[in-house]
Amino acid sequence: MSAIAPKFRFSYFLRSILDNVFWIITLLTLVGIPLAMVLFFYFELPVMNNNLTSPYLMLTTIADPSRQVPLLKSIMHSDFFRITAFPGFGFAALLAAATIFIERKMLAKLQLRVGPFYCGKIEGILQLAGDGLKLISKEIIIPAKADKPIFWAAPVLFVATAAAFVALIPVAGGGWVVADVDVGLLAVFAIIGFFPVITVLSAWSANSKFPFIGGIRALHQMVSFEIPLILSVLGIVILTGSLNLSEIVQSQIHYWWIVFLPIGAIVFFIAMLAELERIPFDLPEAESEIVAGWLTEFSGMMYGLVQLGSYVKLYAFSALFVVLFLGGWNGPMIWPPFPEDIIKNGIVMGPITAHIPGLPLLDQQMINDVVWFVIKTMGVIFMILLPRGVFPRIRIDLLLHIGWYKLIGLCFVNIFIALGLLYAGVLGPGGIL
Amino acid sequence: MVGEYAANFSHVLLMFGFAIVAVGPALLISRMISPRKRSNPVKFLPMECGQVPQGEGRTHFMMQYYSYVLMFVVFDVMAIFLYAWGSSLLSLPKTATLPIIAFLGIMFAAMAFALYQSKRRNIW
Amino acid sequence: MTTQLPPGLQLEKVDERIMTLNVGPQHPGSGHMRLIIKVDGDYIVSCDPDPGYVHRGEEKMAEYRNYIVNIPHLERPVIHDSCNVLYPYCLGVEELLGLEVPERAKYLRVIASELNRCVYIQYWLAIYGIFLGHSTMFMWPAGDRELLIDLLEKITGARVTHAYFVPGGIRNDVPANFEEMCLKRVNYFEKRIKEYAAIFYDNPILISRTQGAGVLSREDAIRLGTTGSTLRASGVDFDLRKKEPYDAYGELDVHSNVLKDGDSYARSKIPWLDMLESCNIIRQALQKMPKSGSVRVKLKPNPKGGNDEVYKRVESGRGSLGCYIVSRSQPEPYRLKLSVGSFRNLICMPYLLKGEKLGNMPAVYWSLNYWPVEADR
Amino acid sequence: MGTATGIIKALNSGIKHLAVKRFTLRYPEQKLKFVGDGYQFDPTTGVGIAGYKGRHMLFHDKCTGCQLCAIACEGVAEAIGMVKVQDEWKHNKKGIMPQIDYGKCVFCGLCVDACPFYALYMTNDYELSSFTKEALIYTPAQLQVKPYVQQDAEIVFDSRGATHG
Amino acid sequence: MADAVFLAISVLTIGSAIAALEVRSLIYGSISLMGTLGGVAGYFLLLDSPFVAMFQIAVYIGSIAVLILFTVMLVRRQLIFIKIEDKRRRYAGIGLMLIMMVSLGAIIIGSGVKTMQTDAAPVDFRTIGEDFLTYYWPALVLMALILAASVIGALTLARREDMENEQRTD
Amino acid sequence: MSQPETPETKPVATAPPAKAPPPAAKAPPQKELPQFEKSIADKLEGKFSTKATIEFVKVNRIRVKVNKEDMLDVARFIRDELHFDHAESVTGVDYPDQKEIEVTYHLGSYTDPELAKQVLTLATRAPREENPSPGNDSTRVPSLRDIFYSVEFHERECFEMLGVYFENHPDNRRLLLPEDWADLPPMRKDFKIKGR
Repeated sequence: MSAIAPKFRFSYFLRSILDNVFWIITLLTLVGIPLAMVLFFYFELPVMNNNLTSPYLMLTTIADPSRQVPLLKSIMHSDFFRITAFPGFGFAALLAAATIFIERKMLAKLQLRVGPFYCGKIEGILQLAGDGLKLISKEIIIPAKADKPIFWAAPVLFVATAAAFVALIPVAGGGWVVADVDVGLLAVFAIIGFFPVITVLSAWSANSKFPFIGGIRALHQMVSFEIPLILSVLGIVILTGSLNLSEIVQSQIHYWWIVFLPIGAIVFFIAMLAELERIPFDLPEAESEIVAGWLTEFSGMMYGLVQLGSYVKLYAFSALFVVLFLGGWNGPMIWPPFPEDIIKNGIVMGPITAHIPGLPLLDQQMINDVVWFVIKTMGVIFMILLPRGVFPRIRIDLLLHIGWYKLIGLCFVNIFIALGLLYAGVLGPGGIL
Repeated sequence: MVGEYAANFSHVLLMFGFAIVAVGPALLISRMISPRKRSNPVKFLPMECGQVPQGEGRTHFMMQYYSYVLMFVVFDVMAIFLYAWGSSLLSLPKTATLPIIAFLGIMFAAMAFALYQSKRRNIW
Repeated sequence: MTTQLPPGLQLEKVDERIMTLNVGPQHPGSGHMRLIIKVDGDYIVSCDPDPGYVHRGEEKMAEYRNYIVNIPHLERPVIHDSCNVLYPYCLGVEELLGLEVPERAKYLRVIASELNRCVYIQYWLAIYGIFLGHSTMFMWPAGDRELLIDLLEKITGARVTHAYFVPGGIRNDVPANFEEMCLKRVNYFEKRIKEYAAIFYDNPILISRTQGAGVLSREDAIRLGTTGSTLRASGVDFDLRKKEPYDAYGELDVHSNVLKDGDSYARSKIPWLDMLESCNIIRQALQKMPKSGSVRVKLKPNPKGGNDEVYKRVESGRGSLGCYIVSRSQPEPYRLKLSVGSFRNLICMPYLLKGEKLGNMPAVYWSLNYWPVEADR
Repeated sequence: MGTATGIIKALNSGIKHLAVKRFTLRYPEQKLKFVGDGYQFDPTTGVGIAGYKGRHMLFHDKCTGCQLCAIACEGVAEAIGMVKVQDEWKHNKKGIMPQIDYGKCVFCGLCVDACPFYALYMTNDYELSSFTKEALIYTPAQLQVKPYVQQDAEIVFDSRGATHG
Repeated sequence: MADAVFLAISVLTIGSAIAALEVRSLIYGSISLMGTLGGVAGYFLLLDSPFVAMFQIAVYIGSIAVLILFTVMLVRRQLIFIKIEDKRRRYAGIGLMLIMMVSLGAIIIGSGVKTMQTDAAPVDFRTIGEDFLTYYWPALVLMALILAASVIGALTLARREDMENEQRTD
Repeated sequence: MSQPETPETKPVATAPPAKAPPPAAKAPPQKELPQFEKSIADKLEGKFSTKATIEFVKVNRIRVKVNKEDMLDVARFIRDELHFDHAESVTGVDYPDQKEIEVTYHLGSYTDPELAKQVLTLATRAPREENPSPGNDSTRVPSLRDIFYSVEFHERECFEMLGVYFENHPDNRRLLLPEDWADLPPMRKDFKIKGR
């Protein structure tokens, strides 16, 4: 028997798993079902077949699949679903997880190595889950002299701010957006403004030297690149006359703005990299100078949350790039239409015939939109990840020099291009295109 | 109607709140299942590369690039004014270009001064 | 100008702006050493290197062991360059004992030493890449290094700690069809390292970051007694393989790479050029090498040197590596001193880092071709 | 424009390498192939025979118990100790043979060089890890066993780069 | 609904304003200040002017509060003013505040806010831009001048005064 | 000038005018001395006939021995007139039987291409004490740091390893050993490794 795990017995292992299963079932029956009953009374339940669903009716739907579809549909169109699952947090977190996996495998491929390989049989697809489990079971160490409330709150607030950013991104046509705001673009910039605050607060609260330097660097970097970020989009605002993100997407049905405003797109992309603290602009986390920058004192799940937040932020930024410059969800119809008879008659599955009229919960257009959106977003994410394998880190004074001299100059070039296009009558109302 | 826009924005707040509710338990669970050994006080010292920390963590540490932060405050305002101008450009008369040119001119003069100051490293 | 301050408010003093940072020993940007750095904002005010974390007293240990048994532990300071670190010791002992090395062994020594130099420089380059935040430049050299490590393993039987050179030649002859294998790998290796240019050496971000960082002028390089790539990057053409050819280097056409700038970029480029030159030398040596013959002089069990002293030096991956042996008619050296390039370049560190930006610290530090383990010995 | 072309070149080089073969040696599945059977030494000529310096192998029928290997190791690692063996050998009057502690051995091969009777040589076996320090001490009986090694991966060059095929 | 939200925002704004003044820690004080500014943004949202609300958040929280935080962090606590307990000062402060509130209130009441319709259609934010560039353009230029003056003034104030001490070699 | 030497320690160093042959016992005694090295040695000899002893002249190697009082003069002459511009290493050798510690500077040249092969060994000796207290006893030699800047760290190392105090060295601190090292200087012969 090995010395590392001297008391390991397979039977113990099985018993512990059975124990857990037993307790989960017991707790679910004793607590979960009464709780669900109570909650059903308080939730605003959807109207089905012209009568309000009662909690009892709700339970009966579990047994009757033909009643579930409208219920699911109504859930999918509720605000709660939008916030938690589809255009909201769940979708973003899923894409963030995909981003991490793609980053690892792509970087490994670029560097002629294998990357995560063993966890999850197929090319290490479960590596992220393994890492999450590891992080969640690690001890959280907080420096003794740290400012504890801020230190605890910072990772959570970081994720929450990133999620609030996600709320403004329209994913598909027909109102698939959490918050359809009239001044969406400005709201985006207002939310971006929170990231430096959280960063610098967490850096300050750790009461350690390296996080402090990292936080101040992060502040300088984020704050300096907000101006080019804001100004580079001004060209689009001039040409569309709108700040609503959905309207900006709809204005790109025929052509994408990157065709006319490539300089703005490049500036936005570079500023985006800086805001995301990605290489080559990852100065706040420069490990060879300041150990891990403002993340130095985070340990265990707190670090995991900051990583989650930063990848959600990465998704949100690349989605914003898609929305602004790459035409959002617009694209040719590639999703095959649903078969008519399934919609009308339902599916015949062997001996059981489940007549579920209107099976597709989502229409064809919406799925097509989402597919295009995800494809484009993944493309942008790939472009964000690629520099990590190609470029070294830049220095802070060079960074600020780039931000304040070159990018702002390019922003104004971009604005003049937009103005020229507008006044020459190429674009805008009554334009040629 | 009063509060019409606020209703839209409430979704952003709800999303914010939901994220807190969703990820907060991760910290709590981690706190519950992770080992907690408080016997070693060295563990709770701030990171100092293996040495005993000297001095304070929060010193008066000022990067030489303070002027950029100061500039940001001003240029943030400017950028948002430019948004107000840009979004209403289509319905503006041509004469309205003059004030924005004056505005930009003054701001660029200030920016030039600030960039000149930020270059003089030895005064920071 | 002094303004009247309200009561209770004071202006802070200059010294309070200065923050002391310990870079190392547990820092991703330091080796096994510590740099005590004082920063004022983004600028380094002073730097005090504190080596010695891996000091093992190799010189003291050598006084207790005879000339042969010294070999396995003397290569420990730089296990990535173990052939070169044994080279001056073997040359010195050969002079002390009056041994004549066979011709084939001379060429094989040159080949092994150049291969090992490439292996060392690849490792150095990998760390330089990661210090600058370029993860690909960490993985590529670390991977391509494997080609030559594998080759050296086939020659010497160990991956890094070869213990291959002995006074009087080399431990064993090369395996069959070695020349063909070696040529194939060296050619592929050369092709690979030429690909580093586009992603690393010609990368505008790298150039903007390292050019002008930590400039060491020609005069200062001489005055500070630097050596190796640090010296040659400052425009001094001093390569011992050319200036004081030892073993078979005299018969080979060695070109020493010199750059004039003396900044981090030049210092980081010289080793890369050296690797290309090494490939050249290996090909030449393979051509000129005698195809067969003895490779080792047979020694008595406990060879004794006379009452003498020798100072031998070779060009290692980090510059001139000297070995000073004082012998007093004993089987053990009376005093053995390794004058290593890293230790000689250490003096540049406080000199160059003063007034530099904090972001330049890793770039300047590692471009000095400093190997903490070797400096401590 | 030099900057822009440099950046584009770097990106291009990065993307090109996405199509190059992976170089990694997948260790537990693949093992590198070595030259020959292991490092040996010919005391008549004083020159070794190239090979991997792995775990030793001891020929009981040749070992005379002369302790030369232990003496050679004394200044290096002090890994070799002479122990009594049960068997009776004619050429080994004292009945002692080397026992090697692989927790200390540095695999320099000087003991092989020291042996004048062809009794000790090194094999290709390098997987010696164990959970206890005691298990790293190999008795003469254990050293007698020829290790089973299956190593077949080699670096292969082709147009899409080198791999451990 | 709007009333409840209004009450909540009021509590947030005033509460955090009080906290900003009373909390001993400067960092928590500035966080409270951010709460106050956010509450004001909430008022703007309730008043159907999201543009101004976003302006408030982006500028006041995103940059001015950051600047305050940054400055507070860089200053050591013992170097800030020692709190001087003085009854006369407090009463003078309260009196000044009352005077300012009364005068501001008079201005607000006189500005015709009473006749405003609560159910009127919200003003489009584009009209803000139009008005700024046509009727109120002197205000815009004046604002530019103020901003320029503030950036120059801030830069002049922020530089260090002990330049003679030569520690750097470049 | 120098202390009388016991024959078994330093092999040669006899009368200065007669150049001592390479002292190794195995080497043929009447070997032709290399010309270039001899000319350098002659220059030194001509300037410091009494102060500096040429101990040997070998191919590319010259060894000069001086008293520690004359150290600075000889070193300055070597730098200014002979164009040796940097130190490769500073070695201390402990001779407990003569109660002396020898400090050896290996000097090389980058500026003069003719001297690229040459290494000039400059040796001096300091008295040795049985119970050393580094920095406070009589074991001291003048520092060459003002003449050869490059010896700064080498001399620090020599100081901590052998307890030789270098006068006028600006920064005579520990370098490699731990801060709490309170034993003998480790490179002295009476510092024994455990078990040997």
